[in-house]
Amino acid sequence: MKTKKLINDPAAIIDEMLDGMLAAHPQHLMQVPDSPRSIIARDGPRDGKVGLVIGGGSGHEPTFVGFVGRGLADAAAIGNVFASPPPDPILECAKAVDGGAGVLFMYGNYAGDVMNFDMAAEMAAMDDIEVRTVLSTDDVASAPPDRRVDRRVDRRGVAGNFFIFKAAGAACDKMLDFDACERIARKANDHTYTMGVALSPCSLPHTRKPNFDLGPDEMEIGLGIHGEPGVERGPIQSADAVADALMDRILSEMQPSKGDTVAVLVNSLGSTPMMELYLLNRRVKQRLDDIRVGLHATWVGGYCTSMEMAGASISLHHLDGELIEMLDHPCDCAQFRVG
Amino acid sequence: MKTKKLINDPAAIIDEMLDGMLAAHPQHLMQVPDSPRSIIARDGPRDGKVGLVIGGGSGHEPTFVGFVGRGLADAAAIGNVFASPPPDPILECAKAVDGGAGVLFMYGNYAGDVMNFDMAAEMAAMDDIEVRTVLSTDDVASAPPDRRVDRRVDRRGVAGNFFIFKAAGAACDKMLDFDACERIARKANDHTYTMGVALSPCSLPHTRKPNFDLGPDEMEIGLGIHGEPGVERGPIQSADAVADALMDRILSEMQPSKGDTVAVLVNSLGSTPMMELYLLNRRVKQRLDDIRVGLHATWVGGYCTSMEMAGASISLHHLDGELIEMLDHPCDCAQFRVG
Amino acid sequence: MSTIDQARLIDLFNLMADAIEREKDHLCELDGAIGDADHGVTMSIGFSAVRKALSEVNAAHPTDVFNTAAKAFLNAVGASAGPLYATAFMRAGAKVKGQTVLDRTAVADMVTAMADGVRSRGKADLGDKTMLDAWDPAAKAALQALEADRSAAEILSQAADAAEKGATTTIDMMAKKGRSARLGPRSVGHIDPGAASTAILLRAMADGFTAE
Amino acid sequence: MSTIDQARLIDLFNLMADAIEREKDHLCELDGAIGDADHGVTMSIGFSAVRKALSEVNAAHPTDVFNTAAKAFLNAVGASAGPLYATAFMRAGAKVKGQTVLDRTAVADMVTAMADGVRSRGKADLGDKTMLDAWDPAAKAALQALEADRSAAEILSQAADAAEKGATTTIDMMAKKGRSARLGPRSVGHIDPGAASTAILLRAMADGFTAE
Ligand SMILES: Nc1ncnc2c1ncn2[C@@H]1O[C@H](COP(=O)(O)OP(=O)(O)O)[C@@H](O)[C@H]1O
Ligand SMILES: Nc1ncnc2c1ncn2[C@@H]1O[C@H](COP(=O)(O)OP(=O)(O)O)[C@@H](O)[C@H]1O
Ligand SMILES: [Mg+2]
Ligand SMILES: [Mg+2]
Ligand SMILES: [Mg+2]
Ligand SMILES: [Mg+2]
Repeated sequence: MKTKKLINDPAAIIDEMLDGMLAAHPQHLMQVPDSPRSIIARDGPRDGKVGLVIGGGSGHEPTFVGFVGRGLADAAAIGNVFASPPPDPILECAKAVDGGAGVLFMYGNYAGDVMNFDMAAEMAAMDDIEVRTVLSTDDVASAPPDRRVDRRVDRRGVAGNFFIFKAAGAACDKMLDFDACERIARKANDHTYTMGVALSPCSLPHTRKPNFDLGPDEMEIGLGIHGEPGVERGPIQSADAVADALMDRILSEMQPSKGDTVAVLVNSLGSTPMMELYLLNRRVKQRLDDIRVGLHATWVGGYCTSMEMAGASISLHHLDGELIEMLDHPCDCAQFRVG
Repeated sequence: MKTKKLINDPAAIIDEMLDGMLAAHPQHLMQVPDSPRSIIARDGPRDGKVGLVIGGGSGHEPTFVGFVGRGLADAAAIGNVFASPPPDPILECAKAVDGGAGVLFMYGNYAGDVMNFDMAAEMAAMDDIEVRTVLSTDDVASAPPDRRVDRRVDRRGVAGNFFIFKAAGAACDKMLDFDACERIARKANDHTYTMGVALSPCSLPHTRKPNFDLGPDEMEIGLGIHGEPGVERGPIQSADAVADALMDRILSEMQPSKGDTVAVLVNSLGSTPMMELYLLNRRVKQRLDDIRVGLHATWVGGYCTSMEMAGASISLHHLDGELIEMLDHPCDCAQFRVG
Repeated sequence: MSTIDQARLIDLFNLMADAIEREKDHLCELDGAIGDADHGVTMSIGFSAVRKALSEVNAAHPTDVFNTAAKAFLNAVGASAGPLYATAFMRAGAKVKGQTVLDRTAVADMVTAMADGVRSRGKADLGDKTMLDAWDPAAKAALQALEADRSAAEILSQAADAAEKGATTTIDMMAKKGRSARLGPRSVGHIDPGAASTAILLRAMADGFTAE
Repeated sequence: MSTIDQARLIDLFNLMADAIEREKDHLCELDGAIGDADHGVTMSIGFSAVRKALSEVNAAHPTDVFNTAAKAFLNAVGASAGPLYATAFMRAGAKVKGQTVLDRTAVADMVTAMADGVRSRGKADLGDKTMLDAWDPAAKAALQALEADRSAAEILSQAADAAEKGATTTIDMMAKKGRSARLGPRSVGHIDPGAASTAILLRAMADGFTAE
């Protein structure tokens, strides 16, 4: 059976989606002339500010375009469904947001994104734009802790992007210098841990076929946001047991001390409703209370989705004074606001 | 096949969900002591202000609790899944938000809600709280235009609640008197039109069985947000064709003139992702442009859901100067902010 | 036994709870066809709460049982069923106030009071395709049986028969009240779930009463 | 015909596009097992763009064809496949720059240049379970065939044979690059989708060349 979708011609889906986004959020967003897949914040890029370009494949809405705006990303380069954008629209983003203070590229650590963004960075260098790259690698399920030389190099970036981009966007908006922005971006990534669970697949608009198979009573822990297989498959469990499984692994890596403070994101992969997310969050809070870890802020909803995939992820952002300052710094994006 | 859900004991689901909400949004929300299903805005109710109590069954998150906060609803009474709350928690809400200027009850027009809220209103009267009720009846699919004596009395309230509650909440927050608040609430309802389409069912946590059947290539236009049958069932169509079908009916009732202004909500019923919502929004914008109707603001996302139901609705809020003022008035809720 | 004291009444409520538990899925299916598929769940939540409340209450009179059941049911469920059945139970309790055992007259009164409660709470007319279309014939049958000098058991079982017939008549009706009213002609051809649960409850009482 | 001019090269690209269209679902399935299920869609989008661009271009030399194809492919798809195949095409174009027809030496050069492009863009090692495990043996086979004085057609068909074998060897490999690297041991037992598309493309070229 093919997945039902409200779409037109799949070949036009990304451009039509962007039309709909621009129609909905004209105060926040604009397209680079002649480069429609390069989405720029109307209010954000400015002289002397480090520019922040994020991006990646489509299908994760509101990631990435929803996080473009004053105080967060200056631009997003948009790819096809689950496919990195090519270098050209990335380069156009870099050009559009360059304020002479350097441009940060931030995106999830996927081979395709790395190749395309690196090509764009080389092209930007030829235009005298200095680009540095900070990858997000928050998915603790995507490589075991013992398999990293450079601590987390093998890992994917998933919903924790939310915190990582937020910190970097704040640093840029505060007009910190390039070194400081890069340092804070890396620190935010080092301090962010995500783990997810999937209950049912999504499907590409072009095929409308489930992109993986899962038995009628099965769930998969650690599955990627594009349906990449995870670390463990088993019978579906209660919300509390699932939250515990995710929290156990996150906490064992994060190693928080009593009295530490975190921010939490309980994220829907798509069709898992808020009711279930709040059940998970209830258990997250219990677990944090148990170990006397304080809660600075919590977000619950669909922030980094995989179209209609069922499942959820939990992200913990391990805060210090600086990261709290970045998290609380105001931002005003089409689908996300703080302050 | 049973729907997969991340839940614990279904009997405890609402109370656990509320625990998770309170844990996530402590700055915005609190429970009435000894009445956990009565959720109050931390900052909102105050002396001399008309109190606004909304509520209804669960399963539509972020409706209703997500709209509790300064500038919008002062309280929400929460029922079981798809079931009106009983009178007691509604009464406790009324007591908690009463500032001596009257209390407005606002909720979707469903027999169960009407009975329970009316009982609560009678009980409140015994406590010398003056209650008036404004039902939302924005679902144009739920009764034909010719079948209404009192124009829209037979109709359901659905996603258009978003605009209707917003206007009333602003009126209350501006400290307008009871008559004015009631008048604006009614006007907002009269000016709001919603029509939806469902592609696949949701299921109750207790049964995990699909609450209606739809063929693998079928969609249903006008279906209710609890799975109540709609007005027309047929083969699934393109996003543009579906948007047109919904807009045709909405516009034929709304009868906008060239130069009028509207606000738009493109709402997911649950598992329909933002990508598809933006495709619909693209067409909505084209249709408005065609008839020279201006766009004041647009929201795209899951605002009034039916758990994991697939489908979407389009709501148009037909604005005048007063309604624009109400819509733009700041509000700060757990899952919704303006200004 | 031909009368009902407070302990017996508690037994009957427990039997109703058992019957609802058995018919829960069926009631959800009926509600799925023309409503929101939850009537069985709602009735089950409600009667679990009633069972629990009655196991804890110290009831001196049938009225206390009715009032306890009404309050527990209403607060556990809300929905449409909550106010309707709670009002029915409350009216029954008010009607037999002061009586320690319910004789055949009181049993007939109980049924008619319940029907009145549903009517005044829901403000439906006969033929609107609601539970009233089961309660109203049940009340009439109870009164007829009373006038025909039937026993309490017979009064209840004739009320249950009439409720079942009444529920069946809802199949051909077009809904004018409640959630299914929005379907117009598409509501025809389905039994009203509330009428079905009414028949189940009355049958459970009648069977329980006769069995003992 | 034993050489390839720019028109012939466009024909070959169109044949590759046809083959991708046929194998699209299969490639998605392969990618579904250890990746994100889109490789067939990506290749199809890319080759549709290539076909369109080549139908509009005014190419004087094979190099122009390669460069046009590279640019169209890259800009249409991004993803992993985009930079890898685009770099492969670009390198082939650079290698045969100035030549108006590709003789057997140029055909072998073309295959090795493509393999070099994939290697330098992806920085994978042999055995990492990527398309390089098809490209590398293909390049070696092409060189061997050239040294063994084979015709251009034979060079291509031996490269395709080697790519197919190479793709098959990825089944037993554990992925170390690309999306599937995160699966560790769970990536074993599946063919790498990029290696599979490489074999498809080389086979389409070889068959197309021979057929004419
Ligand atoms: N106004 C009314 N008068 C009498 N019965 C009603 C009325 N409205 C609804 N009902 C009954 O309520 C039943 C539905 O109950 P239930 O499913 O528990 O509530 P909800 O509609 O809130 O989901 C209907 O089948 C009908 O019998
Ligand atoms: N570093 C690399 N070197 C060579 N090939 C690679 C590399 N990374 C990925 N690939 C190839 O790309 C293929 C996947 O392509 P595709 O599905 O189009 O991209 P994506 O992974 O972005 O969805 C893999 O099967 C593999 O052959
Ligand atoms: Mg991909
Ligand atoms: Mg209900
Ligand atoms: Mg119901
Ligand atoms: Mg792929």
